[in-house]
Amino acid sequence: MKHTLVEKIFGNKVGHEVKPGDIITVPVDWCMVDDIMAKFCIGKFEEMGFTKVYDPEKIVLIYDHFLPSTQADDTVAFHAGDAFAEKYGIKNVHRTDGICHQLMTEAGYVKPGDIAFGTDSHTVTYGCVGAFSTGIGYTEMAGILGTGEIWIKVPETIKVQIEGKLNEGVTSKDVILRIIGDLTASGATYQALEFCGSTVSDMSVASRMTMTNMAVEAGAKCGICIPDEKTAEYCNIPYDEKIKNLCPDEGASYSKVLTYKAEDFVPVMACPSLVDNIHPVSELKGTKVDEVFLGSCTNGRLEDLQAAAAVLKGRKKAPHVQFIVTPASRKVYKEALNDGTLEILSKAGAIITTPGCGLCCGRAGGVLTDDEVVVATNNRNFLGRMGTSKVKIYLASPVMAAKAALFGEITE
Amino acid sequence: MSETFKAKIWKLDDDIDTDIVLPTEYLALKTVEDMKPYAFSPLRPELAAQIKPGDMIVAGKNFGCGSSREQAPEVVKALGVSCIVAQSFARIFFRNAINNGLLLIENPDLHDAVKEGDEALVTPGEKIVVNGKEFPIASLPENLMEILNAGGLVKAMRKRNGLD
Amino acid sequence: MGKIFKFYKDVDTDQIIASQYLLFPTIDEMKTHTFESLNSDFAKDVRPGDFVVADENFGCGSSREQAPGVLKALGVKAVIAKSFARIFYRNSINIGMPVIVCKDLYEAVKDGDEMELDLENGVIRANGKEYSCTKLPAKMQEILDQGGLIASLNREE
Amino acid sequence: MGMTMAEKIIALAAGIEKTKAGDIETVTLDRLMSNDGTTHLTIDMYNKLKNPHIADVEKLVWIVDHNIPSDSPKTAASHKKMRDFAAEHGITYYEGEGVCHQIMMENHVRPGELIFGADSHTCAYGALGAFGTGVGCTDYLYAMVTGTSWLLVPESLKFNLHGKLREGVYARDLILTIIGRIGANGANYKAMEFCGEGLATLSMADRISICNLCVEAGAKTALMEVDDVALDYLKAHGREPKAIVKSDPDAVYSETYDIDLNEIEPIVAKPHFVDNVVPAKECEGVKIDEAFLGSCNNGRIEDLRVGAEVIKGKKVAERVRFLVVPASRAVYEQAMKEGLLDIFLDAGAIIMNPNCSVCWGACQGVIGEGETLISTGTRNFKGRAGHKDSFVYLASAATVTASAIAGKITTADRV
Repeated sequence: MKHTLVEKIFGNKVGHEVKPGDIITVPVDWCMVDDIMAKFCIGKFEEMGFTKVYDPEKIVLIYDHFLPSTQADDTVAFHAGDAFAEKYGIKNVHRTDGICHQLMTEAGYVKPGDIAFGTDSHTVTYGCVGAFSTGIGYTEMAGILGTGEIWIKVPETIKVQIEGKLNEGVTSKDVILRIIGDLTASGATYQALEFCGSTVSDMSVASRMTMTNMAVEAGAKCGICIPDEKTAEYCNIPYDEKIKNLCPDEGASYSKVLTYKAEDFVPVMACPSLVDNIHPVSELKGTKVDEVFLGSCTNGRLEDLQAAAAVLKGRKKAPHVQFIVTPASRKVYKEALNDGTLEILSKAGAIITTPGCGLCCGRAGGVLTDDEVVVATNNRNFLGRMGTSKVKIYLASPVMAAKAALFGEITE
Repeated sequence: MSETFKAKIWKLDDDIDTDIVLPTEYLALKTVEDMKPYAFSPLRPELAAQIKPGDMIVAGKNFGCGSSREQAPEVVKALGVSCIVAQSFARIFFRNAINNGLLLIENPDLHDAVKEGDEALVTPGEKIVVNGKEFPIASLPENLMEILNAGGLVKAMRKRNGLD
Repeated sequence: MGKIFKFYKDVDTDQIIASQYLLFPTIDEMKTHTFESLNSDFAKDVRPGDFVVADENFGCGSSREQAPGVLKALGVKAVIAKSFARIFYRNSINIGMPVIVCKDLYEAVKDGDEMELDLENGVIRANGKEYSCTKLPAKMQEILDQGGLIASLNREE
Repeated sequence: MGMTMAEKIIALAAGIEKTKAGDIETVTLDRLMSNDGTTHLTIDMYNKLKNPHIADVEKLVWIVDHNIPSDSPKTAASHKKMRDFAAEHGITYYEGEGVCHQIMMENHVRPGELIFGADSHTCAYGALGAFGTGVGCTDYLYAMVTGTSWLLVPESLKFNLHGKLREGVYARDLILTIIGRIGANGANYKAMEFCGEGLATLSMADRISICNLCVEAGAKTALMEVDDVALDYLKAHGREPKAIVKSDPDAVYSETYDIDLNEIEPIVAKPHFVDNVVPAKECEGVKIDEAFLGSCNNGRIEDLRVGAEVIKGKKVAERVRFLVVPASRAVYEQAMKEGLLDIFLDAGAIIMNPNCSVCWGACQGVIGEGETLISTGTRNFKGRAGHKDSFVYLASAATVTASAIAGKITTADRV
């Protein structure tokens, strides 16, 4: 039988062939617990009656939503996490290093072929290195922490094939937004999105992360890219037979195949207040903007900051527009500092904040009020996500975000 | 799980995301009880106070899309909602609901056939009757029924650990 | 007659109204948090016409006018202290809330006692005794008499 | 009878030859600074006036620095009100550029000016020989509309500084020592004037730090004689003085203090008052959860250099959050250029955008129940940094950084 990449990963782990619809129990390579869910997860773990975690080395605690803390109760999460880590011997704790989804691959945890779960829906991101990863609730996470396994229904796979070279100014963000628009916000529910084709091969791992990160916005269980030499280099592992075998079989069966030509993509934005409400930027130009947010696990990486800096070099943001830049991790911050990117952004008038979830989770980093308009590079524009329900959120690529900051309105 | 119950319908549309079910700013509140008043607040601020124990929610497609916050199904359950019937559910919400013992039912037709305030007779795994019309419903896979029957995942795990 | 809410010395503006409430749109939205860290029931218990009595240096710290603002909004008739920090003092007069320096009252009363303020004669009556207050400088009395600084602005125009 | 600096500046602003402590004068303000702490209320009051107008819009400087970037829709609404009003009336406006007093020092304050700021730490401007004082929003509005206000001419306290601070001792240790000596209301209504040959040994950063904190002794303003150090700073920032005033030899002071800088040692102000000071070594070993290097008091490039020097090649203690917050964009970019940000990042510090941060106790780095913060900020009042049952210790940049490394309060010579 021929298999898609996800079916292969599951098959490898359970030691027998699997097919979509099978309900299987899989061993878990990585558990990611973030600060916002830590307290609840730990509570459930103890309620379940476990006395130890299945493997402390495979558990990673990351504090990112509450950093910087904005309310007096926020730091309770840190203390709860610290106490749990100490009690059960968990060494992998990132207290101030950046956003969880950035760190899970950047800090060397998740590798091609792994199975990872996290207490956050954007856990799907790690598909960028050819791993299966998905978000779950804290109760289920508590179960995994105790048992090391979870049941899962093997998903059907939608194949997204993109061939050719993207036009200047078009990024992987424009690609994934368009795909979500075509699939709709529920079009891939329960299914895996497999991204392939020469366009995806040409992308950096960072660009692929933007795509897999947003797979969940089409409802997908996971998004996945085929690991290659770039992946091996990013993960700091040899490009060997094991990785080469992590690819879908020729003739594997898909529930759907979407085929795109790279040159057909244009800059787009997801308009208020649904992620699948996609329009070309050309239709939106002239829309006045109050704030621009460059950051998040979707688009807070070095190449994203560099793309914005290329637009803004030697220029200033429009007056009375707030331009907020939140690097995804300490490493990204440092790299952008050392290659001059942050200096360009600062001189352009950016407010450069500490790495963390920032505005994307709506608790800090530039929350807005009624009738304000924000162009943001993150992954969700839901009603009320960044302030009141009358805030208008447009999701865009770093390039388009930088242009909006420069001109104070959406600009092609 | 197969006893028939009566429930008043609150009607919502497609793509009810988890930021609507419970906005991020309330996630850090100490208990689910504290969160209850803010359920559905971005969309219908008055709804949480109107829902009475035993009522049901009927929605369109993709209910619960968005984040993995388990507070979403928890807060709905805490409001006393007996079940949610939707054309489809987002997957994380679906798992979280089952893990917390909240009954979810998929049905393609009910949403367009009822209006808010209607009363429904629900027989889990069998049918829903509203305004004299019958809507057949499927039962859940066996492994999920096990969790539901145990009263949620925590109870199932306690059992496994020899505690209950 | 009004009830006395008694506080100690060096009550700073952060205790009167904490930073996290200052950017709320209106004083009315802030006032329920008055004295939250010292007496979380204060805003609930205080009635229009009641008094705040304190020791030395009341209102030290920041220039936040929200501090006298929330007290006035809750109906506090006057603050009586042994001394005031200057910005708080000035802000109170500016919004038309009497701030009275009285050296002897603090030791003589306890929390919950009743008192009466005779502003005209500079006298406080409590527990059957009279206490004299320091007179306001003429300039400040004038501002207070016309109902605060802004009232004077509107009249001048 | 001669006049003090404070008296001279007020006389100048009142357009009169002479005045003396205790008189009430009507003055014309040179500059009016307001920040997001109260400006939304000022605007509401302005809009309710019968005949709203601004006397001289050139004198207004509005700065969003407290809750930036915004942390809630309510904050955002207050900011929007301020932003829209500033744009409509052409008011000089800064948003996210740094702490208001640092912005004022870098861009606006001139010797001899009389400045109202709707923030208590406006007294910092005395470092450039300007009379800065904090006011509420009603006073601010009155001055904004009429261009004038009334002032009770303050008595002055004189601080004669002698000698030089020892290695490892900072201006902040000095001013905390002075506040400890005279008490939290020791200078209430008064001006604190600093002079003596010891002043010449202090940098502008030192001087701003000293003047800035004088309000914690209740002072109406702080003033320092303008010398070459001040004039060089002014020139480097492209400005000329309004007037350089010196106290007359026979000026009257209500009190004179002689301070030997050589005797100052590292100081910590313990919870919950700024005047609750002890030698830093007496707090040795107090466990901390957070450390803060920043604020209008200690967020300048000189302070970041001190911190970087202490932490270079070392690490922040595992469970400590060490917030490094430059006081302005200029400071941030300078720290970037000098490689200081790199040092802090490597050490595990959290670098934040220039703003008031946890010194103001909302928006960033808020601490929880039972937590302890050691801070270079201005205040350690109960609940100032977050939960009402939390603890704030104030200390110098060196002591704060050393404590961040140790995870408990300690001095720089011990890490």
